[in-house]
Amino acid sequence: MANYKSNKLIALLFTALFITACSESGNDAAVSADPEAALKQLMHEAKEAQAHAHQLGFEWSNTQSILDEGQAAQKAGDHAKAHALYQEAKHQSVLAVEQANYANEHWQLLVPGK
Amino acid sequence: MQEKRRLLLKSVLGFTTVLGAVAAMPKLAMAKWSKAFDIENVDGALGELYGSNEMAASDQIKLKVPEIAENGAVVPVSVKTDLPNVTNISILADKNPQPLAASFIIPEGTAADVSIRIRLGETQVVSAVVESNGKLYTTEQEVKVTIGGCGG
Amino acid sequence: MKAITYLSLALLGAGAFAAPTYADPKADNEVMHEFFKKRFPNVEFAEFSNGVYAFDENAREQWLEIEDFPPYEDAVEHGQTLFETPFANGKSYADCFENGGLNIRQGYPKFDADSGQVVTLELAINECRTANGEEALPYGRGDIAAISAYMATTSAGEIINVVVPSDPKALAAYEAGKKLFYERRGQLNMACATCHVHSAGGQIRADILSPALGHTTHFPAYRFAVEDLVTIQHRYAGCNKQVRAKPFELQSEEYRNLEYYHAHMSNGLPVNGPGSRK
Amino acid sequence: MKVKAKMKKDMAVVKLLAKHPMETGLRKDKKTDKVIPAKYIQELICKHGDKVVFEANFGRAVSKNPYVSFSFAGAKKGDALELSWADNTGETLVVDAVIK
Repeated sequence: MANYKSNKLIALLFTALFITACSESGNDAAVSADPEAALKQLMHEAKEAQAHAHQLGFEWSNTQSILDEGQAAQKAGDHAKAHALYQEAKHQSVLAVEQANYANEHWQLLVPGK
Repeated sequence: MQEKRRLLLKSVLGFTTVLGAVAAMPKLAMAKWSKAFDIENVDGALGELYGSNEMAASDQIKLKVPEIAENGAVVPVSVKTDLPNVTNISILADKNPQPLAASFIIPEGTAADVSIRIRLGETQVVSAVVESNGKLYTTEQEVKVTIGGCGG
Repeated sequence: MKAITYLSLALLGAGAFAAPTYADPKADNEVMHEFFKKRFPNVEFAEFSNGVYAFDENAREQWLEIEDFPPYEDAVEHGQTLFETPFANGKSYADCFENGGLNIRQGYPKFDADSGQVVTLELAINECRTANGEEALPYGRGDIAAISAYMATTSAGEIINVVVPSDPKALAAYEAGKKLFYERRGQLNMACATCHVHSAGGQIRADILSPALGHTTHFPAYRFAVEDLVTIQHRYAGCNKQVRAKPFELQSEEYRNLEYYHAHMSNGLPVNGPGSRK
Repeated sequence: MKVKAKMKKDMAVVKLLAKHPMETGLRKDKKTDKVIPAKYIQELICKHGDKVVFEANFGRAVSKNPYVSFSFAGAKKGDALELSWADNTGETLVVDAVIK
C-alpha cells in the first residue's frame, strides 16, 4: 500500500536537492562579492519561499525558527552560519511547495479503494 | 536489583530467620509521614520505614500492575493480600528517584486491598511490601515504561 | 446514482466552483467502514469509539481502571456549571441551541447553509457567547473544552449522525476536509491517513496508532500528555506539529472542514466523550 | 477532592480523587528554566466517626490528582466520612462524604 509513492517521493527529494545545490553554488559566488547584500538577498528569498509554502497551507513547523536563528547569527556577525541557516529555511520551503503541488495532484492515492 | 535485594530472603528457610529478625516492633505504629520517602534506595527506605528490610517473598500478595505502562505518569497499582492481621502496605519503585511511592496504614476492619496511581520514570521493578503479624512480606513485578511517540 | 446527483447539483450550484466536486460522503463511509472492519476483524463496530483500547488488551485494562474514576470529572462538572450559568444579559447557552443544547453532540459539526460554513460545536459555543455580548473563549482547552465535554456527556451513547446536505457548498467543505486528511505535509511528509488509516494498529515509536474511524467520538478528550481536556482541533494541531507541519489556526476553515470529514466518517458509532487518551 | 463511597456487601468501598499538582520538585519550568518547588500530599486520612479507617502516606511518585481506593467494615449506608489531606507546604483540605 505504501510503496507506490516512494519512487515519486525520492524523485521529489532529488529534484529539490538539485535545485538547492544549484542555487547554493550561485549564492556562494555572491557571498564572496558582497557578503552583506548576498545574505540579505538570501534571507529575502527564504522568506518569500516560506510565504509561498504558508499560503499553500504547507509550511513546515520549524522553518520560522531556522530563520530566527539565522537572523540571530547574522546579528552576531556569524555570516557563514546565517548563510547556512537561511539556505536551510529556503530549502525547506521549496520542498514544502513541491509537497503542496504533489499533494494537490496525488492526494487521492491515499484514499482507500473499494 | 541483585544487590539492593541482598536482604530479601526468598526461601522458607529464610522465612524462619525473618521471624526472629523482625521480632522488634516496627517503628511504623507511631510514625506519621516518614523520612523514608526521601531516601534514594530501596533498602534504606525500608529500613527507615519499618526498622528492618528483611522480607520474605510471598505469593499471597496480589500485586496488580501493567506489564507495559500505557502512560508512565499514571500507572494503576493495586495490592491485595489474604495474609492475616495486615497493618501496613507499601509500594516501591526501585528506579524512581525516591523508591518509596506510598505507604498505607491499615487499621483493624480495613481491608488489605488498596489501589493507587503512581508515576514511573522508566522501566523498573514495582514491589509491594505487606506487614502482617509484625512481619514483612513482599512481591514484585517489572513494569515496562516506554517514552516517546506521539500519543497514538 | 447518488454520486451523479451530487455531481449535477455541484455543477448546477455554482459558477463559483471551478472544478466540480465528486464527493459522495455516504459511499466514502461504506468504503471506509469496510476498510477498518477488514483491518480489525475482531473489533465490534461500536468498539471503534474506544480507539486503540478496542484491540490493545494491556492498554485497555489500564484505561478502564482510569475511566472508573477519571481525571476529567472535575472539568466536566465545571463545564456544566459554565453551561448553566446565565450570561450577563440573562440568556444562556440553552437559548442558542436546539433542545436546550442537550443531547445534540452527535449532529456536530453541522453545515450552516446561511453562512456556507461548517459549524463545529466549539464554534457554535463561541458564536452563542458573542451573540449574547460575551467574549469568545480561547479555543483548544480550558473552559471551551469543559463546556463542550459537558455537552458531549448529555449525548452519551447517541449514534453519531453528521449530515452533509446536498448543497454544493457543503459537499465542497466535505471534499476540502477529505483532501486535507489525505495530503502529506510537514517535514516528515505524512498525511493523517498515513498513520490513522494505512498504519492504524501499527506502532509508531512507543505508541500504537489509533484508527481514524472512531476518533471524534470521544472528544473533547482528557490527554495525559497535556493533563487536560482538549478539543479535537487541539489534537489536529498537535498531530500537525508532530509531522513538523505548521498547524492551521484552531477553528480555521481548514480545520473545520477537516473535522467535518473526520466526524462524518464515524457516523453510526456511539458518542462516548469525554474519554481519556495518551 | 471527589469522593465516591458506597456499600458493597458489608464493606464500605471508598474511591477518591484529590485535586493536587503533586509537584516532585524535580521538574523545571520549560519557560523560565527554574525548578518548580516540590508540592505534594504527604498524608491522607479517612475517618468514620472518630475512628481512623485509612491512612495513606505519599511520596513524590504519586500521580498528579492522586487516586486512592480502599474499603473497610463496620459502616452502613448514610454514614458520614471525613477525608483530609496535608501536603508538604502545610496546606490541608478536609471534606465530608456520605456512604451511598
